[in-house]
Amino acid sequence: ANLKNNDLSLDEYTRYGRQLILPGFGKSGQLKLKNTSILIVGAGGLGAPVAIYLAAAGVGKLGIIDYDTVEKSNLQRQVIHNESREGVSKAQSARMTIEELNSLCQCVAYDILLDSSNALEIIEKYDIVIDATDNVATRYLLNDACVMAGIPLVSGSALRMDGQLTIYNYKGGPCYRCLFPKPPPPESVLNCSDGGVLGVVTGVIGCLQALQAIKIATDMNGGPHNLLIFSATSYPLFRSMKLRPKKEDCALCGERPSITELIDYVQFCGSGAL
Amino acid sequence: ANLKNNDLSLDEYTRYGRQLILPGFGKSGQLKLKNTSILIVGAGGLGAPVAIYLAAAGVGKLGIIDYDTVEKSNLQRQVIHNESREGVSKAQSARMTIEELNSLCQCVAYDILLDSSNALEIIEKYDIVIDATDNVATRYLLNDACVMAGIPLVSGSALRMDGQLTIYNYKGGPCYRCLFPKPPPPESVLNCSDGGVLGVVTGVIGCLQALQAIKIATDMNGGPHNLLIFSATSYPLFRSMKLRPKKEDCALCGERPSITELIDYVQFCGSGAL
Amino acid sequence: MSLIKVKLSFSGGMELLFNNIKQKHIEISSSINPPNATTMKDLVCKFNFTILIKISDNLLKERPELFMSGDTVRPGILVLINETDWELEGELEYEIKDGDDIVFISTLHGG
Amino acid sequence: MSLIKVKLSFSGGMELLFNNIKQKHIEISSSINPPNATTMKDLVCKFNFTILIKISDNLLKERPELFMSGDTVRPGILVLINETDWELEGELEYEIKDGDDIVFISTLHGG
Ligand SMILES: [Zn+2]
Ligand SMILES: [Zn+2]
Repeated sequence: ANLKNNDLSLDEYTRYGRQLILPGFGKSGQLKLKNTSILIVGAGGLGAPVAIYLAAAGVGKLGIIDYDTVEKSNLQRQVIHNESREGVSKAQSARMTIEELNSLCQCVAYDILLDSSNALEIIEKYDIVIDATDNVATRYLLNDACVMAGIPLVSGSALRMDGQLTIYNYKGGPCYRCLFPKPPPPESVLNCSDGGVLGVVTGVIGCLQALQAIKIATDMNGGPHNLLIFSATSYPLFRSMKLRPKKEDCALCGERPSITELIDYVQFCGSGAL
Repeated sequence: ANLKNNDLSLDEYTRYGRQLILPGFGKSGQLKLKNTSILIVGAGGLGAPVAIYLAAAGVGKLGIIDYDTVEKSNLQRQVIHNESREGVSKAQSARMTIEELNSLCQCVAYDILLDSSNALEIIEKYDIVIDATDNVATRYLLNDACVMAGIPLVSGSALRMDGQLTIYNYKGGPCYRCLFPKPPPPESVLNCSDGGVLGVVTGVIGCLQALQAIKIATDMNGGPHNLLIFSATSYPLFRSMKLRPKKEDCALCGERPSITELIDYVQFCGSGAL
Repeated sequence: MSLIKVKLSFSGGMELLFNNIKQKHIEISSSINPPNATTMKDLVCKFNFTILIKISDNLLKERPELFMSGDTVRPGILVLINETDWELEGELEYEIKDGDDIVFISTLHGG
Repeated sequence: MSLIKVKLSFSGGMELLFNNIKQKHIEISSSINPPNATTMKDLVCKFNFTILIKISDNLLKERPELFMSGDTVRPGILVLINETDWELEGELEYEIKDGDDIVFISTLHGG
């Protein structure tokens, strides 16, 4: 991000005081956040803490995409919504909470279904994309669009008692297709509606996605390319696994890419819910 | 907790559906949560996600203690509050957010300073206590009161880019005094106001405190007694360390305790801000 | 030829295929396919139908497509050897050593 | 007598005493105090004023009370050896082995 906003207001000095005195962050970190725009795809269990903590931290612009409306069964984990928002678009509900929390954050709600026809156009307006979605097809769509647009993708997922976190397409690391060139067989895939999820697992992973986005925005050291594995019922709770660098022969981010435009991801994955 | 509420309403079946279908949780787990009361001490950076996720999950009764009022500089991490709550008691503000999120949760706001004169009386009304405080003296107070009352204490802390998480006084594990019989020298102690903190670090640790409380409430396996260490700038982000069991010669929870009633913790720690 | 100890872990839903076992210490021959050293290929592609099927309590036998595809693991499963992507370790050619920590993890898609 | 490699980590604010170093691999004698094997006591109480002070760039020398108290570490510091509370490993009497991973962590109180 180019630092077009190169100073902080008095209001911002007060609000972000705890970060301004933080060694290794300070005013330069705060200015970088102010000049960063982040797109959050999904305003559900993962997207809720991501949006809340990124707005609180002082990210200048947040985009939030979700086509669903708030239902009672969401409130067990999608804590950016509340009982009064039942029936409201999730993207709009998320924007309302963000504006109450930090009116300095410019928040754009996209009440649309992201697909191959609109993904690139939207994504190109942002510096970082957060994958907080709930299905395989959208995960490939986001990955492909981020590689084409040259944008890092902070990917989180949660199911039952487990969670996973990876940054794709960042500093020579792999993209989603480097790790998973072929989609999984549809019968092996579960989402939260069918498999269930302990709400706070999405809280843990979503907070960590927000953290990784902040680290990218402020150029903090992220260590080696890695996959973080979380399991609420295991000891230790977390394990970090070193990942391969990007693959030379990746069909998307490799040296001779064969995928050069967005495709039909529902067909590619053999399963829908895009 | 004795299961005096031994069934779920239709509303609860809808709301907690994702947990009811969760293997290893299900209806029995949900009923245990409904019959558990949890006291959250501190409605700040840690207490915010703890209260939000425990209420969302369906904990029957939450107590929230805080004597502060909401200030703008809190909103960078204390995401249970918002701009309209500036000047409002933090305990009351937290209760308001909880009631909007889950009106089924009975939430009691304690707008008081917890000290040796009132701690035991309040704590004894709850099954689990969450330490989400910001100073050494209150940490010893809570530890001593929890041991005297026989209640597990889920302790979290966050400062700068680091966080720590431990469960004290649970299943033969240590109490805070087993690990730290003497308080640290006051000049070695920093709080978030002086040392700064990246907001989302409190989010990560607070979510994990909520998780541990849910695991205690539902008798999920917690592994060995341990300390979880988090550092936002290290690789790996998390490390788990096995801790000693409770010490036979602990002055508080040992076989011949010399501390049998609450003391003056400000004097004991040589530093205030209780 | 001797016995080597290996720790297997199953995560992200893989444990459902393995009788809900998340971790299992096993002992295997250092040369399943003499005179060659035991490799990941032996574990995943052949051994599969003895040790892994035994651990899975025959679930794998009934639905091998949830674990296998061709001569390697199915798409969507990541294999990690000593906390490192097996791609960096030689994948199927990796020679398993005493004390190795092998994780089979299924990627999650929920949110 | 030989050299052993040890990984030291400083966390929870301890790194501020050690020149902002979070991790450092050092080599020390297997018998600092011959003929006895090197123990944690050698590292913390005596060695302190050579290796640890060197790592700390003399910060420790100026304010030893932020690290030491009597002949052990000050209250509020936890020592962990190979991811385990040093209390379970013999504390000051623990004999340091090649490859040991020793963490000094200061407890945090913020929230
Ligand atoms: Zn790629
Ligand atoms: Zn004790």
